[in-house]
Amino acid sequence: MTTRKTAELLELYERMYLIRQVELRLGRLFADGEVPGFIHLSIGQEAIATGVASVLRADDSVASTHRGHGHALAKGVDVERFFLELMAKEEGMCKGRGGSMHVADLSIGMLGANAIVGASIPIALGSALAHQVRGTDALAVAFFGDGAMAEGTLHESLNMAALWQLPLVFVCENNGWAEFSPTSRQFVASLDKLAGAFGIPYARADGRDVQAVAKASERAVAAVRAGKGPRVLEFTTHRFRGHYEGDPQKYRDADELSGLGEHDPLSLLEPRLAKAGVADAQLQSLHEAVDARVDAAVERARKGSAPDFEAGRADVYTQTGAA
Amino acid sequence: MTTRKTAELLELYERMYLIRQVELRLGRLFADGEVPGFIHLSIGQEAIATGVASVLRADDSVASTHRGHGHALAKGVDVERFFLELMAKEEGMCKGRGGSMHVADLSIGMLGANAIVGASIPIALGSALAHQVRGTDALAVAFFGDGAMAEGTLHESLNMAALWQLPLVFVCENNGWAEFSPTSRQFVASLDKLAGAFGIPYARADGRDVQAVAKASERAVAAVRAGKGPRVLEFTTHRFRGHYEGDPQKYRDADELSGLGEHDPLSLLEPRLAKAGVADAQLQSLHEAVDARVDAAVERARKGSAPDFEAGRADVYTQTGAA
Amino acid sequence: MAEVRFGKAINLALADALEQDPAVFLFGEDIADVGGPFGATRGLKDRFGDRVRDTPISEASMANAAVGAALSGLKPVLEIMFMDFMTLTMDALVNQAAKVRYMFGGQASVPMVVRTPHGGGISAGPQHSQCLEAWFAHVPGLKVICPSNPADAYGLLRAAIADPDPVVFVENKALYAMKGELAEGAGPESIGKARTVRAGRDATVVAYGAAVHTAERAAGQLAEQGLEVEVLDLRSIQPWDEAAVMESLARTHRLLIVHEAVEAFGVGAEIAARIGEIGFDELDAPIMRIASPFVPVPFAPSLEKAYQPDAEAVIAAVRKLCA
Amino acid sequence: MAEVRFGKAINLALADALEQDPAVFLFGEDIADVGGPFGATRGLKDRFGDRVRDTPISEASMANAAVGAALSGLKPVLEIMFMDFMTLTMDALVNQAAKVRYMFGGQASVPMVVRTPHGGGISAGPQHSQCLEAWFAHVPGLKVICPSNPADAYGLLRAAIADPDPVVFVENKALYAMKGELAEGAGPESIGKARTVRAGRDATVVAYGAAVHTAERAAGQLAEQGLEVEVLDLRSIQPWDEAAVMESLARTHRLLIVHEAVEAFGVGAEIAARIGEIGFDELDAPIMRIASPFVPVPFAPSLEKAYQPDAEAVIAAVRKLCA
Ligand SMILES: Cc1ncc(C[n+]2csc(CCOP(=O)(O)OP(=O)(O)O)c2C)c(N)n1
Ligand SMILES: Cc1ncc(C[n+]2csc(CCOP(=O)(O)OP(=O)(O)O)c2C)c(N)n1
Ligand SMILES: [Mg+2]
Ligand SMILES: [Mg+2]
Repeated sequence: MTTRKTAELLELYERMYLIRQVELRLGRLFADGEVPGFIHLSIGQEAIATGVASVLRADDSVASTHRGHGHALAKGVDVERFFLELMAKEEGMCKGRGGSMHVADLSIGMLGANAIVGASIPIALGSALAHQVRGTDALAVAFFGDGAMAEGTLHESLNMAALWQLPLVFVCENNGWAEFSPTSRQFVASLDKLAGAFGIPYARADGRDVQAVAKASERAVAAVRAGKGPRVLEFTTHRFRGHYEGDPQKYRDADELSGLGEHDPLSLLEPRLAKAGVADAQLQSLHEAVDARVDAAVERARKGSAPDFEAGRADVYTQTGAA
Repeated sequence: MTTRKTAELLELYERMYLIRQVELRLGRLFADGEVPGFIHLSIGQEAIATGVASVLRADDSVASTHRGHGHALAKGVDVERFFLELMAKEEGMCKGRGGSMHVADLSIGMLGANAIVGASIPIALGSALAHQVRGTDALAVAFFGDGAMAEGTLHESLNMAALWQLPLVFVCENNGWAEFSPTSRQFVASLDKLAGAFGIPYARADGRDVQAVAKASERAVAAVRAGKGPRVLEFTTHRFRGHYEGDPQKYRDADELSGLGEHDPLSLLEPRLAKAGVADAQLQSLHEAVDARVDAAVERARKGSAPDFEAGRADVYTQTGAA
Repeated sequence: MAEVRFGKAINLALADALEQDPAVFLFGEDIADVGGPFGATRGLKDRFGDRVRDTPISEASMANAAVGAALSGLKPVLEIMFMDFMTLTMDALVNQAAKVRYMFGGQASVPMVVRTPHGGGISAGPQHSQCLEAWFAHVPGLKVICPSNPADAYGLLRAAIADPDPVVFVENKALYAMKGELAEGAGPESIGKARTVRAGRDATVVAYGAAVHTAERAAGQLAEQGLEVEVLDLRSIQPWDEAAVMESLARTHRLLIVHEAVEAFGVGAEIAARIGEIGFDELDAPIMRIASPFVPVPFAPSLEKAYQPDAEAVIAAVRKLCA
Repeated sequence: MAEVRFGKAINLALADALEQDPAVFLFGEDIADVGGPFGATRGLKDRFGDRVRDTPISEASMANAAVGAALSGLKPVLEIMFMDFMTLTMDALVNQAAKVRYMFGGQASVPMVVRTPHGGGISAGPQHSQCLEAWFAHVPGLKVICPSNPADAYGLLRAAIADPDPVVFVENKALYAMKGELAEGAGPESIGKARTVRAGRDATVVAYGAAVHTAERAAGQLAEQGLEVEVLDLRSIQPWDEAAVMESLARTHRLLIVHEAVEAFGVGAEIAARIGEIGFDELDAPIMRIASPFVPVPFAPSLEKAYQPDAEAVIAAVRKLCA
C-alpha cells in the first residue's frame, strides 16, 4: 500500500476515533449531569459519517438528524465549540441555545442536526436546489435513519430530486432501530426498490466499513457532481447504545447487545492498518493525541460561561441597520 | 350474453350516464350562476367511479377527492340532495355548507369529497383500520388523482396499509393532468413500482372501460375482503373538461382536446350493449328516464331554501344532552 | 382515594376507556410495546392487544387515519410524542377533523383525541418544548384541554375520549411525575369548567397546565405579604370558562393570566381581550399576562430558566396589579 | 404613478426582485407555465427561466426545501396556493425557518418568503377560505404581513423578499382584482409600520387586509352620521405597530379591531390584550372586536355573507363604542 493510501486510511481512522471518543466522553458527561437535555449517540455508526464526509468538499452541504454528532464532527466542526454547545455554554457553536440536536456550522456547510425526524431530507433537497440554481458544482447530503423512511418527506424529496435532477445524495443510516422498535415492524419497503421506483440509482454498502462507505460515496458523489442527478446510498450499521443516553434498552435482547462489539468499525480497521504498516506505537500516539484533544476540549468547555438570555433575544430576528 | 349480464351492463351504463348528465347539467348551472364556488367535473372519467363502486357493498367506505361527484353518485348518494347541496340549499346533503368539494353521505360510507389533495388516502386508511379493528369484512377505498401521488401521504399510507394488512383499495385515477400541468412533469415514479416497493399487489386497467374497471376492482376487492391486505389499482383515463369549470385550458393543445371524444367511456359501451341485444329504443328510454330524473332533481333543488347561518352554528360541535 | 402520579392517571383513564368501550383504539409511536416515551401507555397492549398499536413515524397520515377511523366507528386516541410534531398533523386536525361535522351538515361527529405533551424545563430544546395550544383554540370544531393535576388528567381524558368531537389533549411534560389524589370510581369530568384552586379577594390569576402550580406558589408567597389571590385553573382552553373568570373578577376586580406558552398571540390574549370587553366595568387595573417571551425555547438550563415564567414574575405582576 | 391591480403589483414586485437579485428564486404549484391560479406570477418564467419553477404537489417538502435553499444562498419565494394548505408546511415554518437563527446562535438567517392567499367571499368552502395568520404571529422568528392595496402589496412584498428573516406574506383573495396607484420607481416599504387610512377623532379602527376596506366603508357611513373614525391599516401583523395604535388611541380613546379571521384566539385578541394593558388609562370604552364567528367558513353564498364581518357590524360596534 502506498504511503498516500496509508495516510488516507489513518485519517479515516483518526476521524472515527475522534467521533468515538467525543461520544464516549459525552456519555460520561451526561451521566455526571454535565451535559443537560438528552443526547443520542452514534457510537458504532462512525464509519458512515466519516466515510461520506471524506469525499465531500467544504462547500458541499449536509443536513443531519437527531443523531448528528458524527455528521457534524466528520464535516469538520470545531471540537471545542462542539463540547461548549453540548455543555450549554455561551461560547458553544450555537451559544447554548440548540444543544445536541441542533449542532450546526453554516460556514462549513453543516446545516444542522435536526430534532424532527424526516426534516433533514427536504432541507438538504433545498440546499441542493440552491447549489443547482447558483450554478456551482457543490452538492448536498441528506442523512436520515431507517425509521425516517416512514415520513412522507422521503417520498416527496425522492420525487423532487429526481424530477429536478438535483445534486443530492440521500444517505440512509440503517441501524435497524427506530427508537425502541425494530424498523422492520415499522417500514415495509426496501429503500432499493423505492429509489428504483423514482429512477434514482441506489447503492448499498457495509456501514461498518469506512472504506466501503467512502468508496460507495465517492462513486455517488462523482456522479452527482457531474450533473447526473441524485443518488441514494444505504449503509447498514449498528446502534451500540440506547436510543438516548439513559435508555435502559429492555426491548433489546441480551444476545444482540453482547454481540455488538463484532460490528465495531474501529476494530474492523485495525488489522488493515497493521497490514498497511502502521505500527502499534503510531496508533497509540494517534489515540493519545485525540484523547488529549478531547480532554482539552472538555476542560475548555467546562470553563465556558453561562449564556445570557437577554442578549440572545437580539438573535430571534436578524439585526439590520435599517429600521 | 345472459340476461343477468345484460342487466348488469345496463346498470353500469345507466350509472355512468347519470353521472355524465348530472355533471353536464352542473356545467350549465355553473355557467348560469346557479352553482356557486368552483367545481371540478369528472366527465370522461365516469367508468372508474362506476366500475369500482359496482363491486362495493353499502358498508364499504369511500374517501374521495376534489373531483368527487362521480364517486358520490356511484356510491349512491341521493341525486336531489346532491343538486340541493351544489346549489347551496339548506336541504342539500351538507346543508349547503360544503358544496362540490365536500359532498358526503356517511350513511352509505361516502366519507366525502375532499378539497385537500392527498388527504383522501390516509382518511380511507383510517376507515380501513376501523373495519379491521371492528372485525367486519367491510373495506375502504381511497380515490386519488395522479397529481396526488406527489404528496407524502401516499407513501405513508402505502406503508401503513401494507404493515397492518388493512382492508384498503388504493384507486388512482390517472388522467395525466394535475391542474394545468401534465403529471409527467410533476411525478417521476410509476405507481406500479411504488406499490411493488411496499409489496402491495398492483393492477392497471383501461379507465375508459367500465367492465375492465369492474373486473380489476372485483379481483382486488375479493382479495382485500378475504383478508389478504391492501391492493393498488391504477386506471388511465381522460379529463374531458378543464381543471375547473371556466378553465380556458390554454395549456392543452388543440389536438388533445379535439381527440378526447375517442376516449368516451359511454360511447365505448354502446356497441357492447347493442351486441348484448339492447335495442336502441331501450337505451333511448333509459336516457329519457335519467334525463327526467336529473331535470326533476334540478327543479327540486331550485326550490330549496337558503340555509340559515344562525341555526347552523349548532353543528360546529355535537349537541349533547349533557352539559 | 388513592395517590397516583399524573402519568399514571393518564394510563388509568386510557385503560378504563378501553375497558368500557370497545370502540376505543390507541395508536402512536412506541406506545404499545414499550408503553410510550413517558410511560403513559405502559401495560395497555398486554391488556388490550391489537387495540393498542405502535405506528411508523408518519404523523401526518396517522392523524388523518384517526379522522377516517372516527368516521367509521372507532374512537381513536392518537399520541403525538411532542407537541412540536403536531406541526405535521395540522391538515388532519384543522381541515378535516375540525370541519367534518359542520361541513357535512351535521351528519357525523369525529370522536377522536390527540394526546400530546408540551412544555419545557427538561432542556429538550427549541423543537421539543413548544406550547402551541393557541393554534387549536383558534379553530372552530376543535376542543382543547390541558389538565394541571392527576385527578383532572384522569377525568378530563375520560371526558375527551367520550366526547363526540375532536379533542386536542395537552399534557405538560413537567407534570408527568406529579402526585395527587384520584378518587375511587372517578369518571369523566365535564369539559369547559374552570376550577378554583385557591380563593382570594385581591386579584384573580387564571392559569392552566403547569402554570397553575406557578400561580399557586406565587399565591402562597403573596399571602404571606398580605395579598389574597384567587387562582383559577382553566382546565379547558377551548371552550374556556368565561363565566367563572367573570364571577371571580366581579369580586377581585383585577386579573392576571399566566401560561407557559409564548405571550404574543397566545391563549392569554383571548382571555384578556374577551374579559377586557365584557368585564370592562369590573376592572380596577389593566389585565396583565405573564407568559413566555417572544423567543424560541432555548436548550441551556440557565437560558430555559430565564425563559420560563416563574412565581417571581407572577408575584411582581400581582403586586403591580394591586398597587 | 400608474394604476395597477393588486395581483399585478405582486407580479411586479416579484419581477423586480428577480431582476435585481440573482438569489431570488420562485417556486410553487402551477406558478411557472401558467402563471399561478390567481395569475400573480404570469410571465415570470418567460423572463427568468429556471428561476421560476412549477413544483409537484408536495407542500411539506417544498417549504422545507425553501429553508434549505435559504441556508445555502438563495432567497426563495414559495407560493402556497391557499392558506388552508399551509397546514402542510407547519414543520418547515415553525420548527425550522423560525428557529434556525436563534437556535444556531445567530450564525445564519433564513431569507425566505411564503406567499399565500387567505379569505373567503368566493364560495370556496371550508378548506379553501381560512385566515390562519394568528398561528404564524404566535411563532417567534417569523414575520407576518398582510397588505390591503396594490402599493403596499408591491412595497411590502419587496421588503419581505429583501428581509433576511422568514416572512409569511398573506394576500387576501378578494383583493387580487382591486385597482390602486403604484408610484414609478417604488421600492421596498419598511415592515412593521401601520398606515393611517383615514383620520378621525371619535374612535380608532384597526384592520388589515381586506378588512381595511370594510372599515373604510363603515367609516364613510359613520361620517355621514357624525362620527369621525380613524382607520389604521396594520399592514404587518408580526411585528405590529403598537406605537401607531397607541398614538391614535391617545386621541380617540376608543378602539375597535376588525379582521376577517375568526375572532376567538385571532390576531385581534393580541392587539386588544396588549393595548388593553398598556393603554388602559386611555380607554373610555372596552376594546371591541369585529371578526368572523367561531364557525368554519361555509360554502353557500348566503351563509358566507352571514359569516363574513361586514361594514354594518363595524358601524354597530363603533356606535356602541361611542354611545
Ligand atoms: C417528526 C418526529 N417524529 C418522532 C420523533 C421522535 N423520534 C426521535 S428519533 C426517532 C426514531 C428515529 O429512528 P431512525 O430514523 O431510524 O434514526 P435512529 O434513531 O435509528 O438514528 C423518533 C420516532 C421525532 N423526533 N420527530
Ligand atoms: C394540498 C393541496 N395542494 C394543492 C391543491 C390545489 N389542487 C387542487 S386539484 C390539484 C391537482 C390534482 O391533480 P390530480 O390529483 O391528478 O387530480 P385531478 O384534478 O386530475 O382529478 C391541485 C394542485 C389542493 N387542493 N390541495
Ligand atoms: Mg434507525
Ligand atoms: Mg390528474
